[in-house]
Amino acid sequence: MDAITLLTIVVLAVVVGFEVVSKVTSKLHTPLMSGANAIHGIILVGAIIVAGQADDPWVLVVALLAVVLATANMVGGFVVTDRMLEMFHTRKNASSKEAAK
Amino acid sequence: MDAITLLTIVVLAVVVGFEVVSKVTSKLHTPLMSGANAIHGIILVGAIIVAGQADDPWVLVVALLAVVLATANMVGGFVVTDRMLEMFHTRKNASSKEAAK
Amino acid sequence: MSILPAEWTALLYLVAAICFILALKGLSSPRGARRGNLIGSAGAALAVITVFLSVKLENIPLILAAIAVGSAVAVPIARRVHMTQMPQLVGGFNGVGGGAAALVAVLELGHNEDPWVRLAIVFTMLVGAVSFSGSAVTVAKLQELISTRPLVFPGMRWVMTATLAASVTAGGFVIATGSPLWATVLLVLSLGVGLLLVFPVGGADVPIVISLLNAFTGIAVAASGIVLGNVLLVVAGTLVGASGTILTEVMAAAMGRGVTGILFGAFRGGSKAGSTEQSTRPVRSSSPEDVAVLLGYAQRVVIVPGYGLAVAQGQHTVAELATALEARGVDVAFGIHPVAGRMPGHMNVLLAEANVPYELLKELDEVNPEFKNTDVVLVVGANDVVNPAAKTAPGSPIYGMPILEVGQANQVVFLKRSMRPGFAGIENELLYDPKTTLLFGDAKDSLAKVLGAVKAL
Amino acid sequence: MSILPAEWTALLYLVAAICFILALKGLSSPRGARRGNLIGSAGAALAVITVFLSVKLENIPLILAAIAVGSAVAVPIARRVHMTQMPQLVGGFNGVGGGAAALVAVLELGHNEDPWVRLAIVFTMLVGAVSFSGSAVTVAKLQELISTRPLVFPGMRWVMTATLAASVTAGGFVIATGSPLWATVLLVLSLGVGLLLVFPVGGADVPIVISLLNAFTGIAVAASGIVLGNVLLVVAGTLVGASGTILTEVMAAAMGRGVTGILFGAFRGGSKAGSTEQSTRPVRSSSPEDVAVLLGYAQRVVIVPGYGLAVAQGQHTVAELATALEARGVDVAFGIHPVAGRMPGHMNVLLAEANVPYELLKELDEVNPEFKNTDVVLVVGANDVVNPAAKTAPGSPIYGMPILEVGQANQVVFLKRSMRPGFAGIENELLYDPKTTLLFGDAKDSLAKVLGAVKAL
Ligand SMILES: NC(=O)c1ccc[n+]([C@@H]2O[C@H](COP(=O)([O-])OP(=O)(O)OC[C@H]3O[C@@H](n4cnc5c(N)ncnc54)[C@H](OP(=O)(O)O)[C@@H]3O)[C@@H](O)[C@H]2O)c1
Ligand SMILES: NC(=O)c1ccc[n+]([C@@H]2O[C@H](COP(=O)([O-])OP(=O)(O)OC[C@H]3O[C@@H](n4cnc5c(N)ncnc54)[C@H](OP(=O)(O)O)[C@@H]3O)[C@@H](O)[C@H]2O)c1
Repeated sequence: MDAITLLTIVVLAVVVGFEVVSKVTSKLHTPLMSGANAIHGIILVGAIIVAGQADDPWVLVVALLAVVLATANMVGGFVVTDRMLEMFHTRKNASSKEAAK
Repeated sequence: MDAITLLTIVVLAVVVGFEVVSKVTSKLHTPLMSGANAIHGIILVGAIIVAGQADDPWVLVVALLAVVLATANMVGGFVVTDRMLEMFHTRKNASSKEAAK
Repeated sequence: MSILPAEWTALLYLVAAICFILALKGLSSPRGARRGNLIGSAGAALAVITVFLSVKLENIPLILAAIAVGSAVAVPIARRVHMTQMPQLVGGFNGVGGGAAALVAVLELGHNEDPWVRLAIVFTMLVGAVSFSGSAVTVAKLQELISTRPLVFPGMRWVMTATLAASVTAGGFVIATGSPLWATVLLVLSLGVGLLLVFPVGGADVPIVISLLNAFTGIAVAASGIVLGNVLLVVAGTLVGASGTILTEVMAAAMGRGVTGILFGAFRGGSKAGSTEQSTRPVRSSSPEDVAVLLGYAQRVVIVPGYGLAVAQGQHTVAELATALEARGVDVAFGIHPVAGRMPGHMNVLLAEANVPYELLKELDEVNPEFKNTDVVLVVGANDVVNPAAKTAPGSPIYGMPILEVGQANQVVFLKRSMRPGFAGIENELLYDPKTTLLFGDAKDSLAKVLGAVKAL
Repeated sequence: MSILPAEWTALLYLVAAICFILALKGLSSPRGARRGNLIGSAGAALAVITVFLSVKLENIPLILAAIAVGSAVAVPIARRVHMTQMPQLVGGFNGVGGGAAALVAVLELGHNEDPWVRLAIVFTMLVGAVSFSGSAVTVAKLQELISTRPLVFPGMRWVMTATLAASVTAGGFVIATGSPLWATVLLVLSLGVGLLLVFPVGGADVPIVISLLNAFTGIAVAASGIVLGNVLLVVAGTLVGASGTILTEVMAAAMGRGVTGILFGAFRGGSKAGSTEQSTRPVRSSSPEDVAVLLGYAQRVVIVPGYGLAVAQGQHTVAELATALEARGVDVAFGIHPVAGRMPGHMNVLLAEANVPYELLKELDEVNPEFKNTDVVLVVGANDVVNPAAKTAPGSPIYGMPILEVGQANQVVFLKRSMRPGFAGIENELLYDPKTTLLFGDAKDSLAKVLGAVKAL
């Protein structure tokens, strides 16, 4: 794919990124931050490709390390974000639990 | 450029289009409508290409017609939008003018 | 003329595309609106220059001439047209754009064998032509060259379906054969579809349809961009298509209706749009002088302008009245409903043109809480947008549409010509309310009379 | 394992990209947040499956093992970590992501001669490594493995500049020669840049830096996408880069500071962050019992939690106190400042974890108008976010930061350990205000004592 097309995609993605989060309430800053953080764990795809095409053992080792790190970023990020939002989610009935204590 | 890349660009552009106007005040509906209207006058670019590569006279005539129409859409659209917004713009001092009458 | 290298061309087109994004962004914020529009036109200019520098073109003089002609036609119209005719104008410009897209697609047919590209061509022709003929009808309706009432004939929906099916078939043949003959057939049929689509739409709904056709043209342009392999057209077209769709939704919502309801309501006979059955129930009507007294000695007056004011072109007179009242120390404001006037947001443009200061224009949410402490509400050529039925009568066509709750004020004065209902064709109980007085006559005349009387106080 | 045709691969990646867009969109609206996150993870899963189906891969068992290891490490941490440690967790996950991007880039060096691609590789290595080491420092600071105070040494800015220059030079050599040796040098230098960048940042600013590094990693991933010619990586990375940047801006604004000020403030010696000079001016301090009486017999109480509550991990105790007061018929609400706590929006998460019902959490704009008719404001481990200097003292570092105007209430009670200032290191006049009483001690203990006393009333 030629450079300008890539650039076009980048520009559009930038605008999307800006617009989508520009009106987020401060209440959600923490989950949004960790959710976005999880998304860039997608570098895992790159790591897998490199590891899958590694010829010499050293390259393979480094590549596998990259896979481990990327997975941690991606999986961990999504899990913890969900955990946070789950709490947000169940606030109402939770309050009664609390009261029941 | 391959189909999927085009599709990617389209998808991103759709999101941009949605997001950008999703929070516009009703006060601006009319100018926004005519401004967007002016933008699709960019078909003029297509019309020019076709006209510039026309070989037989009939094609040329039709193509030139397209050029005329597209120009009207684009130029007219931008001009009238600007005229509207100019009025919006000068409201405050305009009110004094009015009062002066 | 030297040819730009491909990268440069692509880059310049990208810049133009960015300009368009910034234009849309600017246009949706009050402050950036005008600059946004200028950025957009700069982008367009850049794109046109780029095409001249980047493609080997014949007939350049003729092309330049055509551009000159186009501008020579459009600019004076754009400069002179009355603000009340804005919907027609937007509709017209939109139509020619759609037409241009359709023509470009036809001419590209010769150069393309690939069936997918031909599909895009057919799509562009269909949508572009629909947008063209459809917009033509909207203009005719708004200029009242034809009746603004929904035009329906028995079995219309079947004719519609048949035409649509036929054009799709024709499109199939075009893809298969690529013959100009079939292309012409397709064009004609598509034009028919456009007509049948817009004929059944009632007058006040037309602006929504214009906005929809606006989105259509955008999509057609995007498709033609795919045909020409031109990313700029794709991006710009898609932008307009998407934003146009959203805008249409928003407008329809502001009227408490769905887009499909607007398009096919008349088929279903659902919308009684344009009904004019007069009511004969007794009402309290009064003279310009009485109204002048009411207004002149009030503390706080809210003026609610509507469709009728636009029809009567009374915006300047109402502005004068407001100034006269303010000169008397009356606290005056305008309550603007999103769909008051002939198109959404139209009333703001009209009053802006009449030099009504920005601060006096209050949106629905701003003004509704204030009616409680308002002495007199002057409803000028508005009806549905103040009709309590929207809140109280679940059955009524406008139920759910947010309204200006003028009923909460001490006194309400309606300026209208008759007891005919508004666009929605339903009774307005408020007219029979004891606190309501009516002043019959054309809005502009009545306003002039009232103005005179106020000055005479 | 069969290979997907290229179009299908591209299409599936596009779907994944759309999932990410929807995820971001969902995450920025309270209702859609959780669904958004799930959509995002679905997109990620789809992408991973796609890569296995589309590329001819060796060592698949090893890769799967590596993925298993990564998950086995990350998931338990993600599940167990205290909500108060959220900032370090996000920082950590962000760092490893940046590291992965850098490693991928290094390994791609072998396969690419094109200087432009190599430029992208160098960029990815630099930014990824900076994000890695920088995040490591943030974690260390937040876990207080190292001092949270800004670490600066004379001439630091010069060392910084030199290192940056050196790494750029090394990058140049990598592009020219493509030698692994230079690549290693570049990596080491970049790691150094990351350290030098974050060492001088003061404790409470660290979350902003994490958000910034988050954007960095996004950009690095986008660049690696260009290297691998993988559109999904480009789109996803750019999305995160852009949104991360905006988010950083928003957060910094909520603190009334600029991002550059946060990064280089310590260099300039501008921010007195972490200053602990105790004041000796007289204040009115009181006992848990007195506070309990104040609260227990009040009509309306607003609790303003801050950084200190997070440090003391008193969120559960404060929630209990709120319930106890409500049980006594007191009308209780929480006033949450956007940057109260250890990271923006953090306090909402903490109180949500402590089962404080959503309705009780009020944002700045909601709660500020209500202080007038509030009897007692209980300020728990907050200081700067209620410091009137932000409005009154143009000189002060927090001037311009929006604050909770607790001064308008009848009574203000501060729970803090000493007369030490808050993060911004400035006096808080409110502490000396006649309507203010202080209860010294660790927030959690004080709260427990007060809770006991309230129950005893
Ligand atoms: N603005 C938009 O974009 C848009 C788009 C689609 C639909 N609509 C619909 O249009 C309606 C707009 O509401 P509206 O209250 O502004 O208008 P309306 O409900 O249509 O009422 C207009 C009123 O003005 C009176 N009128 C008409 N011409 C007049 C003249 N020359 N002088 C004095 N009075 C005149 C009419 O009564 P007489 O005939 O007795 O004089 C009628 O009562 C809503 O139903 C809305 O849903 C608006
Ligand atoms: N949240 C964010 O994202 C973020 C990011 C960057 C910067 N900041 C900055 O951090 C500050 C946050 O404001 P804030 O008012 O929440 O916090 P603050 O102004 O830093 O004040 C914290 C207060 O809590 C007290 N405290 C600390 N530990 C305590 C404990 N264990 N028990 C009881 N009290 C304790 C401290 O006084 P003693 O030491 O006397 O106890 C101090 O007065 C603002 O300046 C903000 O700009 C926040």
